[in-house]
Amino acid sequence: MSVPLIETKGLKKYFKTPKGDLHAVDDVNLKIEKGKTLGVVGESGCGKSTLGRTILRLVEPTAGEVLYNGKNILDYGKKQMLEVRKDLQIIFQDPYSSLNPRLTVSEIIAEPIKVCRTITDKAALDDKVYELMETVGLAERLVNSYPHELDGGRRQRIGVARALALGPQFIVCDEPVSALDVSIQAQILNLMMDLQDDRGLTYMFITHDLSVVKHISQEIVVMYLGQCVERASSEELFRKPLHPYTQALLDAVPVPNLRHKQQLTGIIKGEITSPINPKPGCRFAARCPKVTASCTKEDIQLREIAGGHYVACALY
Amino acid sequence: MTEQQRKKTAYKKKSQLMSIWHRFKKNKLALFGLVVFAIMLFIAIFADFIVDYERDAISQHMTKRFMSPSAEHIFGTDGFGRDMFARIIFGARISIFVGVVTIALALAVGAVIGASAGYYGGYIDETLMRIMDVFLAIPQMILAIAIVAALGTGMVNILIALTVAQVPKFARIVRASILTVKTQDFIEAAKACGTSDSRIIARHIIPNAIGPIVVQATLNVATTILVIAALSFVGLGIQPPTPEWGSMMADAKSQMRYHEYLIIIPGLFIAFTVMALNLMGDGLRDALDPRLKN
Amino acid sequence: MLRYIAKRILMMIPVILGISLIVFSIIELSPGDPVSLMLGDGASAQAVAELREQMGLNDNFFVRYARYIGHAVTGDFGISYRNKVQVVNEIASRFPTTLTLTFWGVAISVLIGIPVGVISAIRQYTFIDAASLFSALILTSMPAFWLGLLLILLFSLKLGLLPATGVATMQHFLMPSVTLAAASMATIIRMTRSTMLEVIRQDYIRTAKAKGASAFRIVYKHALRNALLPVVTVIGLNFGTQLGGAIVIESVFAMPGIGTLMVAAVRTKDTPIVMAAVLFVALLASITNLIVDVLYAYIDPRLKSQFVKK
Amino acid sequence: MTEKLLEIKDLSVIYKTDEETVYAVNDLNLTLNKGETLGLVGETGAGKTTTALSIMRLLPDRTGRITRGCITLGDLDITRASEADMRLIRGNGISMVFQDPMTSLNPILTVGEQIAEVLQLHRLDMSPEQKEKRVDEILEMVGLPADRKHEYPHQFSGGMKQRVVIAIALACEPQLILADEPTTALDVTIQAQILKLMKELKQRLNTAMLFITHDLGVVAQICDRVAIMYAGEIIEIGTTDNIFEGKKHHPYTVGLFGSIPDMTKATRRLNPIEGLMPDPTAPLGGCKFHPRCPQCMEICKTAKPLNIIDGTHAIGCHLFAGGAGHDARINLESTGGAE
Repeated sequence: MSVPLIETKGLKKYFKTPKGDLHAVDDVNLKIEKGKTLGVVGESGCGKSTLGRTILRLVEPTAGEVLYNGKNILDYGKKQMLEVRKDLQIIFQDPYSSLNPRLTVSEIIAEPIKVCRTITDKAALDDKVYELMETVGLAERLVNSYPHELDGGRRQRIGVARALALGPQFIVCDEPVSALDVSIQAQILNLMMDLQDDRGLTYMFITHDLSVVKHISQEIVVMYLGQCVERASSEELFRKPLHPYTQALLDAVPVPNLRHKQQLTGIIKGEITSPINPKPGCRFAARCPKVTASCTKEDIQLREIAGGHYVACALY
Repeated sequence: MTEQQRKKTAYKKKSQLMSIWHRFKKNKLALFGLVVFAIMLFIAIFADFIVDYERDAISQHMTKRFMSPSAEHIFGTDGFGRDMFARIIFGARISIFVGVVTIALALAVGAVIGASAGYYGGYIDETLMRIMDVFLAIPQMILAIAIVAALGTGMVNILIALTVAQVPKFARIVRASILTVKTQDFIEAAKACGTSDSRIIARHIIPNAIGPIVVQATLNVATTILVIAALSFVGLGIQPPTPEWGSMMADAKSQMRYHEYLIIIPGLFIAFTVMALNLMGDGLRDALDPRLKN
Repeated sequence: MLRYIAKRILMMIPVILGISLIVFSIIELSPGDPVSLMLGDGASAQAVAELREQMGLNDNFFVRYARYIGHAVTGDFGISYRNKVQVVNEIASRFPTTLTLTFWGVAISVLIGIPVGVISAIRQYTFIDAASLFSALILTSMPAFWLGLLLILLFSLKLGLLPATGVATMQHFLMPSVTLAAASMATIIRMTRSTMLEVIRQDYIRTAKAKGASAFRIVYKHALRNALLPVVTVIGLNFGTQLGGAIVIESVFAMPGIGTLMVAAVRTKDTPIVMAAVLFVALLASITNLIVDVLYAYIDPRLKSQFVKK
Repeated sequence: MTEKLLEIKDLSVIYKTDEETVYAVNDLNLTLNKGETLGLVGETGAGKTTTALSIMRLLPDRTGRITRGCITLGDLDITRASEADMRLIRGNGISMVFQDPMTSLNPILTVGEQIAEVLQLHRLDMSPEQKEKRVDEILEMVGLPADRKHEYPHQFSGGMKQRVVIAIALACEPQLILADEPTTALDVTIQAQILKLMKELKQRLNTAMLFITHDLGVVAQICDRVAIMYAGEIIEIGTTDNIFEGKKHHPYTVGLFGSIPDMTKATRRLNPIEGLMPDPTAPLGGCKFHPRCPQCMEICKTAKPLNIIDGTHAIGCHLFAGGAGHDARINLESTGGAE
């Protein structure tokens, strides 16, 4: 078996709060093959954003390993890390706060190149900026505009261009389309998929939107309160969701199709709680319709049920 | 020049300073403030070319005491026969100089403290901010008086006293603006491509945090001018015979029943200078604030 | 709630110690020698040395600081160099004047500042709004002592309506209080106006409108309390500034308060008085801030629920 | 038999500031029948919220203005009613549920007080005890325990806050609820809870609802009829069946559906509409969609398209001009739920 491009082993990130440790990411294991997209879904507060940031070492993990091409980047020193940063990039959700309002479009796109000095010649840098702008579909007349002069869709294109500037292998996409209107969202999704086809990019696509995640990813991880509760190929997960939380999530998605009109029956009660000092056992137990006594006794590990289909549930 | 560069120059870059200036210009009151302050600054800088310091502002002329404003002495003369106009314009030099220098120094020191606290956070932040809190608990005027009590009066001591009293405020302001910027995603984006701390501070944080700090600095020059005048008025600031607006009023207080102009004219100059700075500060805030509105 | 108050009081102790340390250090820097000040220039070297020993001036800085604090907690702030009275008595006799002045200053600024600010906000862009903003601008730009002098000029010297100096009756306090109130009134007007404008734009105000509430009800029931919360903090913080202002204003109106005492003490290098006065004022400002904070926690349910257990 | 409740005729709304004039709603026609749920769908800036605020007469004081048209609720002409009359309508005849439950409750009043306020304003005949009882009742109706009425909004989660907002809206059993993206700020599982709640309550109280959303999935779940808005106009309206199952559609509607990834089948590329919304400050002649329309014809650039009726279905597009054969000026109002 080939070495996955990205792999995490027992990755944990706890934040200290006055009320105790917040288990934002709790023992997450995942693998992403080169050229593929891993979707990470979950509701707000499930730790999916922190997971993405921890993998990139924008947040230092509490424990665990992050392997890039089989090597643990958490062991890397400053210099090695700088080198590997060129390969690992991120696209943010909020197209407003992710762009420095004092820089022009070309300055924003050129910034990573200047920092890493991959191109030092001024003219070549300009050429590169134009090339990137063309790649993401930004008209060249916008080169000296400021982000606040542009709409959300164009701003997100700048964010994509910036992420591409260093020619990365892997991009964490943190809800890149959630702030956009559907028609613009579709334009950006198409762009990202085209880029993946052209450049063999690997994505970790974080979102709360199940229809988007199904569309774009080959494999999906479902997260609940910092833990991965189910992991399967996209097709398998939607065809045969195993974890009661995944089932509830899928039931809750409103489908724009009358024939699939849900009866709003399989709705789970209650709301997500906070992952501060969680009790042992399944974190979904409090809301789970199929809860049993064994669910709250001890932590339930993610186990492979069928080929490539993992679930953390006492029922299986 | 490559073709690309030519293209780039074709789409002209709009300077952000220019667009701020355009918005500032629209605010007539702020523009008025700027003009008034510019005039005061001009007078303060070129005072020596307008009147002679020794002859007009310092030397006593007992034959010319309490002369009401006239063509010869447009603001009249004081109890020692000195020309009020000359003393007023040299007073402008002191007030504006001390005000601006104090704030510049306080800003510089406060910025270092506030920036370290805000950027590094944690233990450094906690320690520095607790110390600043203690300083802030002492009312500014009282702290200044205490320092004057220790060092004695005189311009340099006043400058030190006022600067020390202002540092905590600026440390806080700088820290707060840095914290606001620090949480934005573009800082994270910069970190993601390995940008160094110093570059993040210089290129991403400072340009975005500077606006509110400049506004506060402007407004604080105004309050500092008021404090200098007040300290001098109670006799703990600039000492006579050096012409200073506040001490001029203290001198004239006993004769104000018969010579109101000795009180009214210096007061008006303080009020106008301070108002000009306030208007400028407000105008600047409006020009910078609307989140770079579309 | 009691626990919160207790916690806040405990948190004040290091602040007060910090203040005293700062003030003590500043005073230590002062070049004048207290002994020669007390004995006059003609004292013999032996007398000076004896007094130094007696006053403990030969001990190191921290020993002296600790001793000072030790005495201070028992109410002993030393003896004035000039008129040889207990400092604490001197402060106590001057204190009521300053407190009365500051109280009225705060009261006037709040009682006028808040309503004007509110009206200004709900009548935004009208003549009333412009007028109140303009007055606020004028008031913040005027030196307080100048305003005091102008009031004396008009009401005492020209019209003969009010006494220019002294503290004998309430009338004596009228002009000083108004003078003291002016600048912070302007701050309160601007602050109230801007928070009010901000609150009016909030979603919950729209919810209230959608319920069919009248404009008046929306202002007094929904907007006002929310808008006043930040203003309360500003009033608390302003109290220190007001105390500082009181010092200058006491000089203008020749009132025997802490301010005039302090100014005179600085001029005559009467260090024990200066130290005690600074400590006193800083302490007062801190206590006021504490009271405001507790009050705030009481009015704001978001804070309150953190401390009150049902 | 259906009965008209709300009728909007030729409504135009502008926002005027010193710098520019935004044409937010342009000649909008709409009818809402008693007890029916009409979905108003469109992207940001389509004029959905403006329409709702116009019905409530809550447009921003200084800038927003209705320039043309009328809105009638029963016999009352809302555009001409006095402010005092409007106050009686708001919260009583028409209620509104807002998008962000985090900010739409007053942080310093208990939720009980906030629900009781509507009763104090509109149920003058009720005794204080009756009001208290009604508050308990309504809280339980929206699925919250009555004893939580003494708590403040910050003690509730987002979904629970939205339940409180719905409780406020329903307290006086209004004839019409305007729900402005009530579930957009919520997580999917909570969204499903709230949608279910709204659907049940609406049926129980027989309230009509104008449901504003950008999510076609939500529309499919709870709406009887759907109106699609683009640049301040309704470009297509029909029953949910017409919109989701019908053969003919406005090109914008086609693009909107093409933009959503379909969960039921695998697609590699989406078919979005290219381009952006037109600048609302510069009114555009002809069909508002023509610069982005893949099937744009000459006539589209100059003439405003007609509204072609096909039973319950109307489309504002020249493509269907020759279609079903009808007179030039057709109102949308007669298209309401004829089945």
